[in-house]
Amino acid sequence: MIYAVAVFAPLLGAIVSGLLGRSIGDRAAEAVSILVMVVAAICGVTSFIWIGFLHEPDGTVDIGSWVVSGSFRTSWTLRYDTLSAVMVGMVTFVSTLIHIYSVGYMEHDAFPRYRFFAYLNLFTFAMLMLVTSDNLLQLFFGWEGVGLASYLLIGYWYDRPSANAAAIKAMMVNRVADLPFAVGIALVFLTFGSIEFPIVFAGIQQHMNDMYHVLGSDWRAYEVIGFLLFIGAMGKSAQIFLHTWLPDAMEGPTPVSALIHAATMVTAGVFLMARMSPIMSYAPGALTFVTIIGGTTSLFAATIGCTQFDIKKVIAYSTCSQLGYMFTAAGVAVYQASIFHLFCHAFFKALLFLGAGAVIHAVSGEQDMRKMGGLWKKIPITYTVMWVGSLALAGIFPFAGYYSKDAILEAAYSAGGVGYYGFWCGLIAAGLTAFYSWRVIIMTFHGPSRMDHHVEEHVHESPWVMMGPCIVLAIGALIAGFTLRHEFIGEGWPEFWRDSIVITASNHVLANMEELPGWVGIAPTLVGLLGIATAYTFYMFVPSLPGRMASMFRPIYLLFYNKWYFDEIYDALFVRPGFWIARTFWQVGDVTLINGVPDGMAALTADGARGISKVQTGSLAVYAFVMLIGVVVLVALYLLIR
Amino acid sequence: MNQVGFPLLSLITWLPLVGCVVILSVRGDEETVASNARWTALWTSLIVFALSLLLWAKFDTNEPGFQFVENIPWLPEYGVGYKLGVDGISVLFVLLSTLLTPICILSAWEVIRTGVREFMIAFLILETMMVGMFCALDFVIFYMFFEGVLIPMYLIIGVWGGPNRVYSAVKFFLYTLTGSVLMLLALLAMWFQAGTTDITVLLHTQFAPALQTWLFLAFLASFAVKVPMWPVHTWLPDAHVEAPTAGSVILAGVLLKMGAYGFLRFSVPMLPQASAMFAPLMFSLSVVAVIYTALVALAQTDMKKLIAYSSVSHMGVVTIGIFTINMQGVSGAIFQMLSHGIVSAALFLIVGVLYDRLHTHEIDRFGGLADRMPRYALFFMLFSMASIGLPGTSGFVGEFLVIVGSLQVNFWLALLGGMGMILGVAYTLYLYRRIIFGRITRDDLKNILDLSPREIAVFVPLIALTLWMGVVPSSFTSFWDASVGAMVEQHTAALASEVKVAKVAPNEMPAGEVMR
Amino acid sequence: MLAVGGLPVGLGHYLTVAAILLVLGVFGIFLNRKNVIIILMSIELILLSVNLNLVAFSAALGDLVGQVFAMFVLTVAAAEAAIGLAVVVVYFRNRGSIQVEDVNLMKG
Amino acid sequence: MIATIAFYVFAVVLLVAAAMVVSSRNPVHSVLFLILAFFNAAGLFLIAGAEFLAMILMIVYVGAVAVLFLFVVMMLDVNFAELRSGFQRYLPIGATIGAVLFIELVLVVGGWSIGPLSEGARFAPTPANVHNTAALGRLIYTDYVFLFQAAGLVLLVAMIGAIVLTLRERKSSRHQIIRLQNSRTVAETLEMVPVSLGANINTLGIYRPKVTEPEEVLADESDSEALLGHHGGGSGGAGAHHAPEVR
Amino acid sequence: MNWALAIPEIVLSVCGMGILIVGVLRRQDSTFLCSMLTLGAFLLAAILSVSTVQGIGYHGQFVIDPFSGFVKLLIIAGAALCLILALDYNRKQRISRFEFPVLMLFSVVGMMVMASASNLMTLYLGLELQSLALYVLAAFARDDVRSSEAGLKYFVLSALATGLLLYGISLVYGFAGTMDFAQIARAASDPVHVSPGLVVGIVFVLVGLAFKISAVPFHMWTPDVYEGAPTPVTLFFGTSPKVAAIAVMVRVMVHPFGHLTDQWHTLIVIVSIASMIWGAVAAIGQANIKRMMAFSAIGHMGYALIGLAAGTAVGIRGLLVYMVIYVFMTAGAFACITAMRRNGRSVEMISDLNGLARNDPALAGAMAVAMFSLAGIPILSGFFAKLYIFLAAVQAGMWTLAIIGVLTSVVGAFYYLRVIKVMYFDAPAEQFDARSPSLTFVAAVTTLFTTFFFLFPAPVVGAAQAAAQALFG
Repeated sequence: MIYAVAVFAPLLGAIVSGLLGRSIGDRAAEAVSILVMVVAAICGVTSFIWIGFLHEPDGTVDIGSWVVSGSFRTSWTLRYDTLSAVMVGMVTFVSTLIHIYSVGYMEHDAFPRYRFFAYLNLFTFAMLMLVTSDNLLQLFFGWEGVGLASYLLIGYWYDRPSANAAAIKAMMVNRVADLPFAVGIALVFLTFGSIEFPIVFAGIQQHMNDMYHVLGSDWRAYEVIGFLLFIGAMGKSAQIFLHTWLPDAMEGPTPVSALIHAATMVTAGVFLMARMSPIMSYAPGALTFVTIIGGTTSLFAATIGCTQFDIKKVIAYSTCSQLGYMFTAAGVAVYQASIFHLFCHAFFKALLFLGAGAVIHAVSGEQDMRKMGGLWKKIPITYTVMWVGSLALAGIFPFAGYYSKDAILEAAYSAGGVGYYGFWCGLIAAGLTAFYSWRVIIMTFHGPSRMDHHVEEHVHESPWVMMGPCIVLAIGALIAGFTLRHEFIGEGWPEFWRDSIVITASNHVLANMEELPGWVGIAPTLVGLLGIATAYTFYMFVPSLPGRMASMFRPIYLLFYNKWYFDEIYDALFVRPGFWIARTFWQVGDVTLINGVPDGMAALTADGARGISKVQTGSLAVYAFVMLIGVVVLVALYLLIR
Repeated sequence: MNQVGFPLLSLITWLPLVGCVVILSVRGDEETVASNARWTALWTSLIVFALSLLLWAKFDTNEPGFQFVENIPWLPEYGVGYKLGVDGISVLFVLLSTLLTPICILSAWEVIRTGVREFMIAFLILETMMVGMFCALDFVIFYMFFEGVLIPMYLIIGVWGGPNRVYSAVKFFLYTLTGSVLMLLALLAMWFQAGTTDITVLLHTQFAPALQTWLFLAFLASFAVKVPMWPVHTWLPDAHVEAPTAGSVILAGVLLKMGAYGFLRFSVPMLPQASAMFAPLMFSLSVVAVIYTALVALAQTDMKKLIAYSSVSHMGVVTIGIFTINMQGVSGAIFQMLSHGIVSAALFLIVGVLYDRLHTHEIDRFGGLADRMPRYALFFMLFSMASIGLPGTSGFVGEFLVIVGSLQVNFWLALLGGMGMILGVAYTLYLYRRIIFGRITRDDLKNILDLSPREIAVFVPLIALTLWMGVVPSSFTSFWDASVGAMVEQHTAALASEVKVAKVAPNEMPAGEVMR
Repeated sequence: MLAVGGLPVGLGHYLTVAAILLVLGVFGIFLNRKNVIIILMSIELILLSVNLNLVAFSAALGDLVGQVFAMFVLTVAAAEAAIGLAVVVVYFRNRGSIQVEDVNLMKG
Repeated sequence: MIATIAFYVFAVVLLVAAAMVVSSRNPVHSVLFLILAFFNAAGLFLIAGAEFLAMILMIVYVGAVAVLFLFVVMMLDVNFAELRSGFQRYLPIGATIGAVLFIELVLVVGGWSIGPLSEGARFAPTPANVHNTAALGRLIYTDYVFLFQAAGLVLLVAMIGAIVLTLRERKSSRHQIIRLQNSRTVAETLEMVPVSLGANINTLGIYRPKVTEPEEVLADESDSEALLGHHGGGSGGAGAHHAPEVR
Repeated sequence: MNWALAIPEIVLSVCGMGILIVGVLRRQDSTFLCSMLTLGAFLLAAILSVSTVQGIGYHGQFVIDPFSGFVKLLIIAGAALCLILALDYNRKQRISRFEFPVLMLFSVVGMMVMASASNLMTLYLGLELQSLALYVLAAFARDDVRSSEAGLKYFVLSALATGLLLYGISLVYGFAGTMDFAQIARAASDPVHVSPGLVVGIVFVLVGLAFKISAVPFHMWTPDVYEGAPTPVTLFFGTSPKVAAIAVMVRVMVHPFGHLTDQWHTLIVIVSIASMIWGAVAAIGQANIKRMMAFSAIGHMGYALIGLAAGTAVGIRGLLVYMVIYVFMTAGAFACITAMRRNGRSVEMISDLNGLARNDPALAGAMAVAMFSLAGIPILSGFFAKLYIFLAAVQAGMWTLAIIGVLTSVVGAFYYLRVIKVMYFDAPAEQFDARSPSLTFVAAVTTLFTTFFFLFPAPVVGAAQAAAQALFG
């Protein structure tokens, strides 16, 4: 029962506040949506504890049949195993905090707020559907649902062209990834005859050697499936090549960013990998690809993060980078580690965003760090929570990030092979992460104030309704690591995860992690501290250094600053040609060529009609002549064919 | 055979004509006539809809064959009869037609001001034709309804259409006619071969492979135009742009389905070898349609044209599904047809709402409507999402099933056929953004009114259906599961026996034999 | 060419003469620019050629049907001439001309 | 032998006359050549043994039809000078076509033969000892009476047609109107003229009759004008057409 | 000799003469009376044609069989419709004369004789009787220059065609030795040894008849005569004479020349294709609706000839059904064209129909039905006409012909649509004068027939079937 309540309470909230919001008013709508979230959080956390720690058996809630066609059957079913429970607990909890925070954050917004809360509820609901689904299609439902909600939320300020563009971009990029995902689901059906998890997972051994023919040769079906599903995950989780929507998504209100980046949406990809671990584990080729993409993303996003000035964009790229970590772990088939990092990341990333939101709130909506500075005295609580968040992000002991990130890097190292690539990328990225985190802190809170004085006068600490959630999250970011380490990735994992995560018998990464060289364990921390030190050097002690560095390595700096020119390249490669092709197809293809055939035939007929009119001169002689020609021709024909 | 004990299908088919007679008998000044015509048409179509609900209720979903069969001899010596009946494939299209007609009539309530009586009559005749076509179990009857649709539609576009209506109406007419006259030849050839035009018999008649090829091409000419498939689709945008809203709704909602229905009813089951042979061609054309027209839609500056092109793209998915000839593909195609029937109809109504207020379809004339028309924005969003196939709406189920079905044929077919998912997002959201989002800049938009209760009444059933179909699609697929299953099975069996068929002499009769 | 039936010369002679007459008549219809009445006369020539044919065949076959028919043709030709002349007169009254080239009010 | 020579003479004259009919400048000449052609055709008929037809051709055709032609040609009173002479400008191609036709016909008739079947199937074989005219008469009034009657109908229709087309209540013709004649009074016709002495009759003009035309005649000047006028337009309701379109 | 066979013709002729006498003797205008009497005579003749015994009479010159009966009924029906239309039209045009119905009557007698002809002589005399009356009818508006020009053109070209026909008859006579159909059939029973003369004779006969049904390339007179002749006469040209001519053509081709099917088949196909294409294309450019109908008629004759080209009973059945439907469709269209008069003057431009749907919905509806039907859109009778024809073509395996046929019907649909477009889509022009009841009657009858043919095709098709079988049996 509580399983269902946890999932559907937000939907109820969305419907009530969305449809009735205008009649019941913003306050009531807020109240309703927070109330349902609290209920959901209670249920969600409870179920997390029941299943994760009290070892309740896995549960399913069957709601009804969905798509049925011949042997293709899916139903609306909630699946509660540890993986779902972890996600449900985390999502409901974090989301509730964000809801509460939003009350304060959105207070002065020009638009009616019921819409915003309805969207937030919807977002949560979709994410919950995703994580609790018992089949791939329902997962896809949630998958697309979060896409929709993110579209709505990113474009929340619909009068801003940039917000609209960002919203469409998010939806588009996600859809590009979703298509292979959908095809992948279809392939799962083709391989297993079903897309229901129980049936699929039960058939793993049976279909181990199924082949699928594509691209001119036969591949193992699992590899193809794994590859296709991962492309879907790449889109949702903003991995390199499909990451471009994520920074733009900062156009939405800050709580939205927090929701997207922390609890929902982007983590869906990681969740998918974990959920499909039975298949993925037997698709080594796909996993290699996952690791490469994950590692690359972590490094690539970190480089960009170091050069951005928009406070939210920096954090956004850091999300991107952290997701890379998670995929690196997934790529070496240590899904536990990636989920663990996901879990911890939810806390400190939400915290960072909410903190950043508080900063932005304080400085009257300014997001450019170059126009901040010296804030730490004026908003000390915010300052504190940002520190906590950054420490966690940078992976400093004993914050949550320390445990989860280390685990990932160790896993990558111990997996060997392509894991080394992941490890080194991750290691460098760790340093960069620390660097840009402190760059944010220093630029925002320290140094001389660069605000204009109107803004400066209004700087104030955010209300408790905003700071409360931050503090809760800060506590989470502090303790999540060491309290849960044992269950998630430690010795307790088999009875914690039970069947929800499957790794192959031959996979000893988790065990090997204990026997790594000592430096591997220490390196991330050292690199992190190095990053922090560099940041202090650059921005606190020698403020001129960044400028000099930038001009010294100008091409690289520009590359990083312009986000490796992905947007420009895509624009030149897809968007512009897309529109050009569209217009060409229309004007040349349809209007000229395709219409040309019937129009031409019509013209031909009209010409024929005119020609005939000319023959029809009205002259008796001509008429008689034509008749005679007819006679002659017919007679001749007759004589010839006879 | 008949579950209800009275000729339900005939009643549904011909009742609208009774409405016409009633409307014609009204005398009085113009206003009286118009108002009477409106109410009569509405009530007639509502009664017809109610009757068709009986069809829904009494339909036996486990029976793959035809139900509610009526058979009255018409030209018995030539094997032609007035035979009606529905199976799982067609029954819901009857309902779709009867549902959309009252909605159209309601949507035209205040919009059509001149010739109300004629408009309503045209619509009721159109309803008769549409329903009759989906019910027909005799090829000649089918053909008559299939083409008979042209007359009222031609008039609807031509009389109550936009500025360039004549060109569009004529183009619509000639395109469709060209295709269907070729089908007429195929009909005759089948008639000649089988000695009857009873569809239930034809479904089990084996045609020689060579003949099948020609028959298939003839059918293709007709149905492809109607669907419309690339590259014979250009009549559709023109027709849509000029047609009045109600006309567009019916055109997109039902008329386009007629072509796909034809493929399902004739090409695939009757010509299994040819269908298998031409499947690659059909796939290619469909994939081109999906991608090409979606791109073209992106470039449009006219709302109706954009939605019209999107229809072509969506129907491409349908044709892919049909020719996969497996359970999921065909089922998905049918679902997509129904869904598109609802959703595109709704989108045209959405456009119509704006047209009624500002009398233009130009996208650039709008912007920022979310401020003034929040309800409208909500409805529009919902149908947009259904159009791009968001799970939970009707649009998703069909599209996904087609992907599943087409993957069983070919990976690239699935991938390219699914491109509509991506491009659909682009043009739909781009459209939505340009109309609903942004700031209001034009004066005439500042006082634009949100939906009136009548308009909401028009949309609510469509919304309900869209969500219902998205959330509980099995309550729809169950209708045709048995029929489609039987069809697919028969097709597989026919292909398996291909070698045998080739050896048996084709069913040839001496000239004149048919007549005796 | 041998004489056949009741003919002193070959049937072919008769037929050839008739054919030439036919061609002349046809020429008269479509090659003259003058008078509509000439056309009527050309028609008479054509009918004459037909009669010649009929009579020749009749003789050759030893069958009177040809002559009977020729008589009917003569009758009808007379009637046709009468009507034709009447039409020409009516036309002339309206148009004031019977030039062939003027008969082109309606065309296209 | 004589018959053969006669055949050639008749045939040549016939063809030449026919050619002249077609090519002659003057329609009157054409008619005369037509008459000549008929005569020669009658000769050919005679040679073929169709005496009755030959006579009919001369009596009925030359006597009635050809003269009718002549009459009409004269009546229409065409200004021959205005008539353009010569042939249409597409004479060459026309001649070619004609030649082709002729060749085709000759090719065809050259191969005349009666199939074995039709030999015995003669419908009305020429009787041995009966005169041609009598034989025809027997046939026409017995076996062919139906066609004979039909031919009569054709003539009837021709008659009706000719009347319909050309008969007019000619208001311009001067009928005798007895009623008017009888009701004449002296005052209407006679004029008393005072005669002065020495006046000349001529100068006085007393023998001049008093002129009173019937009204109908006066009223119809315009009608006959329109009838013969060169405007081409009809009068009254009959002209209710648009001007011809030029396309 | 069974003289009773020709009773319908005899009775009709006698009636005609009687009516002539009545017309002449009555002092005041007797047109209406004569027309009514003629209609009565038609009715009588129709009843007699149905009920007379069957057989061959008059020394094999005259045959009564289901085929002739069918055709005669159709001829009479067409003529009656024209006559009813003419009643009012002639009065308004002030060309009302009692000879009009009489001429029509004799023309009908000629056509009936044609329908029953089983001898080339009968054929010729029937044809001439029909043609002579038509010459006069075409020029009936004798004060109208266009009418007289129509008469002149029709006369000259028809005379030429008749000449060619006669020449053909003479050749057939010469080479087959007889003019009797049955005998000719016997003479030509061995296609291999048939002489070229006979074959060329057939071509000439074909040409003469093709002229009457205005098949390309012997159609040139059609548009001009259609335009010039008074409208009811135009309708008459379009209906009964065509029925009679095509019937006699069918009989000649199937019966005496039936063994030579291979020889004439190609010619019919060529003529048919040419007619379909020419008719469809040329009509597009027309602005005058009567001219348009002329080209439409040319095209329709092309379709009808498909039935003959098939050369089977099914084909002939299709042809007969086609002619029935065609007569009624054309009559419907011409009823509407006759109604086109404004301020007492007859107008005949397509553009004169502008917005008719607004001014006179009923008339526009009738015209639209006629046009859609002529275009062959289903449910309307025109569709069935094409259906039966193409069925025959498909059955005979003549795919080329069938495909060209359906494609030209699409082109044809274009110009029919134009008329509808003008009536329904364009702004209303000035109103037409009030319709007369006779015109409304014709329009109503034909529209009802055209619309509801689909309900009861069986009688017509069955009768056509019987007629076609009789020809082959």
